[in-house]
Order: sequence, then structure tokens, then C-alpha cells
Amino acid sequence: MNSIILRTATRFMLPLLIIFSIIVLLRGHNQPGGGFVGGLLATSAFMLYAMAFGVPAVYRILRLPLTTYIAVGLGMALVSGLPGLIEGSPFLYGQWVGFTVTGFGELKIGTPLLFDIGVYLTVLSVCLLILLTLAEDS
Amino acid sequence: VAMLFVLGTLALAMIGCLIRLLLGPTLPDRVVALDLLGMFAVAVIALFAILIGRPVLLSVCLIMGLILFLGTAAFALFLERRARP
Amino acid sequence: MNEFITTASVWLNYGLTMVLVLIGGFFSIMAAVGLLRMPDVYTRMQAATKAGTLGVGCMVLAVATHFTRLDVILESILVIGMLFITAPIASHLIARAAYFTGAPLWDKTAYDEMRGCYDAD
Amino acid sequence: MIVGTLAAIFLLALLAPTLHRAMGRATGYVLAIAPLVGFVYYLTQMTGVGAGGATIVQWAWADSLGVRFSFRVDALSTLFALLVTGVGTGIVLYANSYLDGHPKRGRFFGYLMGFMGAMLGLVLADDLILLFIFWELTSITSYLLIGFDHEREKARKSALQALVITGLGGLAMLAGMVLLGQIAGTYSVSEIVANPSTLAASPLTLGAMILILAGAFTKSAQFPFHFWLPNAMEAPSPVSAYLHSSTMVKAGVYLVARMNPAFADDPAWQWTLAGFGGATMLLGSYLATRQTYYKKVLAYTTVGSLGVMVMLIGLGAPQAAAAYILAHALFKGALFLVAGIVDHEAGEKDTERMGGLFGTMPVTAIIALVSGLSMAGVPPLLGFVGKELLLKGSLHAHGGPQEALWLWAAIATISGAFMGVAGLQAGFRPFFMARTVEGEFPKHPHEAPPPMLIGPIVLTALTIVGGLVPALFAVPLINGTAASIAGTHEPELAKLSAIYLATHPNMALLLSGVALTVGVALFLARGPWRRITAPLDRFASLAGCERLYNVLFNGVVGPNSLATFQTRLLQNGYLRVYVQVTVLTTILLAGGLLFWQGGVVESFRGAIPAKANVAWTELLFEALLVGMICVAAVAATQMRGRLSTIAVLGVVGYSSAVIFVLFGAPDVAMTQFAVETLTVIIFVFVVYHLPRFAVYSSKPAKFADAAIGIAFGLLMASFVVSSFATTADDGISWFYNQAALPDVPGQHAAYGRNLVNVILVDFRALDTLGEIAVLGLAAVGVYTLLRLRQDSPAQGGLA
Repeated sequence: MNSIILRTATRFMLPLLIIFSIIVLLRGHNQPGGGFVGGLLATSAFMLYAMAFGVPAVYRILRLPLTTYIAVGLGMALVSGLPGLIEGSPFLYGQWVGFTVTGFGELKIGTPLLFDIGVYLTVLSVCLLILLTLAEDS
Repeated sequence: VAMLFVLGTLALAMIGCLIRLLLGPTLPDRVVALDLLGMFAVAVIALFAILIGRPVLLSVCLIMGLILFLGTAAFALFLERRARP
Repeated sequence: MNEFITTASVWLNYGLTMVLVLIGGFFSIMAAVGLLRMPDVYTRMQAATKAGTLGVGCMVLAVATHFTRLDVILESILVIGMLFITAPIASHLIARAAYFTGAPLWDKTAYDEMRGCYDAD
Repeated sequence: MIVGTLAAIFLLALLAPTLHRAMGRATGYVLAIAPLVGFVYYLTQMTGVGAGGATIVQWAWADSLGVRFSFRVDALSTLFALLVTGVGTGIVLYANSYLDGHPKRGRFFGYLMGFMGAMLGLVLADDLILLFIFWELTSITSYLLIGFDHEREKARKSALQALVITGLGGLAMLAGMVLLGQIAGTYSVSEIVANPSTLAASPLTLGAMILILAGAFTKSAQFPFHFWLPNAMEAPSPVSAYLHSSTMVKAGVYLVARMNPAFADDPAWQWTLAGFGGATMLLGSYLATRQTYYKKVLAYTTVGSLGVMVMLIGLGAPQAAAAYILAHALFKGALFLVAGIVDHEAGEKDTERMGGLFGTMPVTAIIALVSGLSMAGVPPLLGFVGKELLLKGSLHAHGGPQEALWLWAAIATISGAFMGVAGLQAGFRPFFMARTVEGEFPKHPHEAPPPMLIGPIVLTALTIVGGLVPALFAVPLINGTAASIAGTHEPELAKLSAIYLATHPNMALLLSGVALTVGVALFLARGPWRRITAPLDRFASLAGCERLYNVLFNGVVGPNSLATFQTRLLQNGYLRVYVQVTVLTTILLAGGLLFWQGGVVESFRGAIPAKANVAWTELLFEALLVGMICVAAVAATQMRGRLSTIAVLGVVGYSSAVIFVLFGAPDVAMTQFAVETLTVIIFVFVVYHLPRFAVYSSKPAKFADAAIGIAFGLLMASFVVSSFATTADDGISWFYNQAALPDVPGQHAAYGRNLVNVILVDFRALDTLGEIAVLGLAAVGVYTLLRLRQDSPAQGGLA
């Protein structure tokens, strides 16, 4: 699909969509959002790119094969559970560490956040894998 | 109270869109109808945000707006490729 | 004096949202009618997209004026911006696709600029 | 130390194939070390245990179920442990050269060691469930060993037959064990056996007993289930010698002996054991006389001997049973090994066609003769002692049913005679009598290589020594085992030395002499005897239930059987049928349950007023959206092109997203919307591959599908409505609210106002972890599937 208009639009839209999906992911705890929706958003962003520039182009941007992303995502989710274990409380127990970032005030990063990013990555790579294989194959 | 009146008109518009979608002779007609219907959905959500006073719905509209066009693009792409594989 | 301002601003904000919503509604209904009345795909498409985008745009703007908070306004501007970018692209794509797949033109079309320009690339 | 040897054996079982690749011929010797060590260890235990002592080793394993990883070594288990390890060492050495040059020898050793470990574990286990686990392990390894030479169809069939029968028996036994565990309140064998009174009290004991006996009888090839053992002769000779003579088939006898104290006074127990044992004994030994194939003769005599052991335990003659177990293991093991040697060296299987082998295989001939005579019960040997005690036990057994005593003695003598015939047939005929058939042996017969002879020589030596000088090892073992079998009441111990028994005339000696003479006579007249008994064969095979087994087996698995019918019905390749079947089953199951319990009708009445408090405009709008969804759904079915169907479905997706928003769930709305668009994309791609759209289903099929669809819709609706009816206690939501943002500081909190995501990510993170793992797997699955198809010539990809 080599319509120039689509290409120029995608070149502009892709980063925007991805940034927005990350925003949705990060604010998941308090406002509507979270790993799943973020992942889906990112997938649609990449799909847009695939439509405009073709599937091989997407593989080029992703550099690593998608299956590794799945592994990374799952790994993250798993690792985020470990601190809970070390603390002696049950696996995946939320651990929070707060530190102040100049300018924004108190910032609390916690294991659930890591878990959420893990979810985000997995969902993203899973959907993308299926879609791209379908697209490539058709 | 005027809001409700507008809600009604939007509903009417949606129904019209649906009719077109069902009747629409060619496929692109249906796709356009679907696209418009999606837009109406965004409008309804925006209106609803005003009604119940929760601005947080706006992000839902934002996402819908973005992704909606992806659907139509997919259709378009497919139509084109079916014409000359 | 400031009491007047507050009532005015309240009335203004409320009024403005009301006006915008009405306009949005009007355009939306127009889009739907356009969609129904227009003879062939292309004319329907342009009606639907133009009127639709404007209608929804106003609606979202109404949301902005209703909540006079900064973040809401910023977000609604973003939404409108996005809509204004994506909608034309979508319709462009559809038009292209429709044309290639030979959607019938309206019998009374004056002239067809596209005819010869595209070879089946 | 106990568990040490066990673990070592299992470890070697795992390493055997690699060991074999590394060391080739020497693997046998290395592997033999473990059982040898075990054998020596249990020898040292023998004296201590003889006096009734028992060492217990145990760990907590699954406390909640009350199952403990415990072993108990007492006289009975030592006897069997010695058998397993002693004969085992001989077998490993024997197999080492028997299978010399066989490509898969490493694997054979792996199975063999695996079996040895399992058998050793079985005899030592003190916990019912642990015993069961080892029991099943033996069945599996025996399946692998019988079917080792899997090219031969016959081997595979008999291996499967053995597995099916012992497996089913095992299953019944498990049920029996669990039942027993419930009655006795504990799974530890020693405790169950210690207080038979609790068992006698409860009504369930009979059931538990029968089930356990079912397991024991199938494993020890008792009367109705005996036919798998002769078929198991397809296995290589070392396997037959080890599994199907001295160890595995005795597992049932071991279990019966172990459980005897618990059920001893129960007449039902005695009668079943004596009855089945006697029948098996008679049938087994009779059929043995009909056979000419070397291993078949031995197989049927084994069936007979197993019958003897079970009968003796039933008749309450534990000492006789223990003696016979020991004697049988020794001479039968040796005879089987001899059969292997003859087959391996001379290549001939049928005893009638053999002859004059004494000249070429002197050592093997002597071994065969001694063991054969021991089986026949010729005086100085241990076999004679065993038979003598058998007759004495059956003559005046006090434990068993009194009135039929002479009956048992009669059967014992007859089968003793038949055993005699078989003994001579196997031990005397092939070596010392002239060869009646001309022509050379298939393979030029020569003496077996030394390592193959070690096993039989040792076993035969023990038979001789055991008979002449029992005090050395026979007495402590046999009396100790007798004590543990008898349990409470003290068994009177007869003198064990063969010479003493032979010189003190009594009724048993007389019967034994009669049996011997009849045996020799029958042997000499075996030709006419076989002709006379030929017509009887039909009856014998009928009684053998083999035909019943085959009919059943084919009925379930064979060509025109239940299995094929079921697969043709359900998996017939049409996707439509799969969907129909799944939907129909859900409707039937869920619907049935709902109507049966849920009382949907009341819930319908209760649901309507629930939503009174919402502004009527909202309600109106929702109605509109729902209306749109219904219209779209109906339209979707009527659509001509696939793509338009997708477009219409898009409507359904978008409207449901809006409904979610109306119900105040932005999260869900977003996800629904994104998913909807992605599904549309997926559909678009998928549709690209499908062939031209064509209406397949005929008119009636359409209506059927419609009916199913509507039914499913109704079912879902009734589910939703009934959920209204049940009072939604907000207990859970209160907890999550509280935990997410605690009003009381300090309490563990998740610091998140967006409850949906907080739950997803923090509270129920483990489930989410599971879900994304599943997601990952699904993706990989789809990827490979598509990649597979993709290798076929790919049409132009996405430009």
C-alpha cells in the first residue's frame, strides 16, 4: 500500500501513538489505562506502520524477533514478583520504594509498575506477532 | 436539558448511519458508514462526559479517534489488494 | 462587580458549551443525512467525513469549555487535532480503494480527473 | 542405607544408556555392582530381621493426605529384597552377554534397572500409596521389557495385554487401598496390620479386600487373569527369568502376604485365597504338561506355583508359603536362564525337538537337571522341602476352611505330579534323551560364555545347599517371613532340613512319593497323554478368558469399535460441526444446570425493577444501542459478502464499547474498542485467504444453526438475569476499596485509585501472570501454525 499520504501520516503518527500508549500504561494505577490497553494501543500503532511501510519494515524497526519480546515481557512480570518473595511475604507482593524527583515531588515506583510494563510488552508482542504473521502470510 | 435533545439527534444520526450501513450497495459505503458511526460514538462519549461531569472520558475519545481510522485503513488496504493481488 | 463577572462567566461557559453542543449535533445530523441522500460512494464519503469531523470536533470542544480546567482543554485540543489528521487520511484511503475496485460513479458526474492518471500500479 | 541402594539403582537406570555408549561390553559389570551391594546389605540384615526386628525409615511427604515416604525392612521384605537384588545381579551379568552386540542394549539395561528399583521399592514400602506407585512403576517397566523387541507384532500385543490387565488390576487396587486407608485412618501398612480389629469392625473392609485382591490376582496371574503370563514369554529370556519368575509376579503374593495378618481371621479372605490359589495351581500345572515349548512350560509352571503360594497363605500355612517362594525363585530363575542359554546357543525353542545336548553343554545340562528335579520335588533339594511343606500345610492347615482339607491335599498332589512332568520335560528331556528329530540344530550348539553361567550356577548351588543345610540361610529367612506373614498367632515351625523330612515317614512324605512316581510315569507316557488331553484343550482355553479379553479389547479399540465410531462422529474435519457440537454441549450442560438449580423463572420476575434509579434518558439511549446491536447481529447473518459481515460486526463492537462507557467503565471501553479494531484487522487479513464466499449450508442446516444460535443467546440472557436475582453482596468490592486506598494509614495498600488496574496488577497479579503466559504460548502457537503454512508458496505479501 504505497500511498504517499499514508506514509507521511504514519511517519508523524507512529511516535505519537506510541507515546500515548506509554502514557496510558504509566498512569494505569490511578486513571483509566494499564498494561493491557497500552499494549493494544502500541500494537495498533505498529500495525499502522506495517500497513504503510510493509511488514519487513516493522521487523526492521523492532530489530529483535518478536518472540524475544514476549520472553522479556514475561521475564519482567516474573522478576517483579521476586522482591515480594525476598521480603518473606507472598510472591508478587507489592513493594513500593519512594524517592523524590526534583521538580515533580514524591515519586513512588513499585513492583506492580514493573509487572504492568511486563504485561504491556507481552501483550504488545503477542498481538503484533499474530497480526504480522497473518499480514505477512496473506 | 438541551443536552438531552442533542443526545436524541445523535441517536437519530446513528440510526441513519446504520440504515446506510445495512443498505449500502458497495462495500466502501459500508466502511464509510462504520467510520461515521465510530465518530458518532466519540461524540456520544464526549457528550456523556459533559453530562456526568467526568473529564476522564476524554482519553477514551482520544483513543477511539486514533484507532478508529485504523479500522477503515485496514478495510481500504484490503479492498485495494483484493483488486490486484 | 466580581459577582456579575462570576454569573456572566458561569452563564457564558454554560451558554458556550450549549451552543457548541448544538452546532456539533447539527453537523452530525447533517453528516448522517448526507450519507443517506448522496447518490454515489464518493459524494457520500466527503459529506460524511467533513460534516462528521466538524460535528465531533465541536462536541469535544464543548467538553473543553464545559470543564474550564487546563488539562481537559489540552486533551480536547489533542483529540480534535488527531481527528482532523486521521479522518481525511481514512477517507482518502477509502476513496482510493473504492476507485480501484471500480465503485460506480454517479451517472451525472461532470468529469473524472482520475481516469487515466493511475495505471494499475 | 536402604534408600541409598534404592536411589543408586534408579540413578543407574537413568544413566544406563549413556553408560552403555561409553563402556560398551563392560556396562553389565558396572550395573551389577548396585544390586550386589544391596544383596550384601540385606544379607547382613537377615540375621537381625529373622528375630522379628524391623528398621523403619520415613520422611513426611504429603502430610495433608497422610501419605509418608516410609520404608520398613522386616523378614518378609528382606526375603523379597534378597530375591530382587540377588537374582538381579545374576540377571544383569547374564543379560550383559545374552544381548551382546544388540544395538539397544543400553536402553534394555535402563528398563531392567528401573524395574529392579521399582520392585525393591515395592517390597520395602511401608506406605500404601508409595507401594502403589512402585507397583505401577513395575507394570510400566514390565510393559517396556516385554515389548523390548518391538519389531515383532506378537511382542507388542502381549506387552499391551500384560499392561492392560495389570494396569486395570492396579487401578482397582488403588481404590481398595484408599478405602483401606479411610477405614484404618492411616496409610502405613504396619499400623493397619497391627490392629485387624478396627478393620473387621467396619462394613467397607470386604470391599477394600476384594479390590486389593483384584490387584494382587492380576499381577500374580491368578486363575481368571493368568493368560497374560505365558504370552509375556515374548520377552527376552533374562526378562522372563527375572520378572516373570522370581520377582514381579510375586508382587501380588507379597501384597497378599503383607495384608494377611490384617485379614487373616476373615473366612472370606481364606476361602478366596485358597480357592483361587488352588484353581490356579491345578490349571497352571495341568497346562504346563500340555506345552512343549521350553519357556511356555516354565511359564505355566510359574502360574501353577503362584497358585500354590496364594493357596498356602489362604490355608494359613505361612511357613510353607515362605519356603515355596524361596525354592521357586531359585529353581525357576535357573531354569529360565537355561532356557535362554539353549535358545541363545542352540537356537531351538521346542523341547521335543531337542536332545543329546549334554555332550555339547555339560554345565548347562547339570544346572537344568538339578533345577528341574528341584521343581519336581526330588528329596535332597530345596524344592522337595517346599513341596513337602506344601503337602503338610494342605493336610492339616488350621487357618483355612477345615472340612475340605483332603480336597486341598488331593489337588496339591495332582499338581505336584504335573509339576514333576514339567520339571523332567524342562530339565531332563533336552539334555539327556536322544534327539528324535533329524537335522542339525539351527545354530551350532556350544557351551554358553562364563558370565551367562554365573547366575544359574549360583542359583542351583543355593537350591542344593538350601535343601541339605537349611540352617545356613533357609531357616532364618523362611521362619522370619512365616512370622511376619502369620502376624499375631504363632506359626508352628516344622524342621526344614531335607534329609530329616525324607527320613521321617508321615502322610505328607507318602503323598510326595505318590506325586513323584505319577509324575515320572506321565513323563514317560507324555506322547499318549497329550493325545488324550487334546480335546480338553478347547475347555482349557475357554476357561482361560483370553478370548473374553480379546473380544473386549477389540470392542473398545479395534477397527469397528466404539473408539472409531466416536472419532468419526466428533472429529470429522468440518469446522462447522465442531462449533455446533461445542455450543450444543455448553447449552445442554450449562442450561441444564441452570434450570435444574438456578430456578431461572423466579429470577426473571425478580430482575426487572432492579434498574429504577437511572435517568430515563440514559435508559432510552441504552435501549437504542442494544437495539442497534440486535439489528446488526441479524443483518450480519443475511450479509452476502464476508467483508460486509465484518463491517456490520464492527457496529456491534462499537456500540458495546459505548455501552461500557455509559455504565461508567472507561477502562473496559478502551480495551473493548482497541480489541474491536484489531479484530477487524485480523478478520480482514484472514478473509483474504478464504476461498470465494459461498453458501454451504442447505436450508434445513441453516434453520438448525439458527435454532442453536437462538438457544445459546437465550442461555446467556438467562445467565445474566439470574445474576441479577442473586443479591450482590458487596463484600469483595468493600475489601478492594479498603485495600486500594486505606483510610487507615499503615495498612498494606496499593496506592491506586483505579481499582480495576490495581486489582489486575497488584492483588491478583499471579492470575495476570498466568494469563500473559498463556497469551505468550498462544502467540507462539499461532506463529508456528502460520509459519508452517507460509512455507508453502506465499502469494505477494503486504506490498
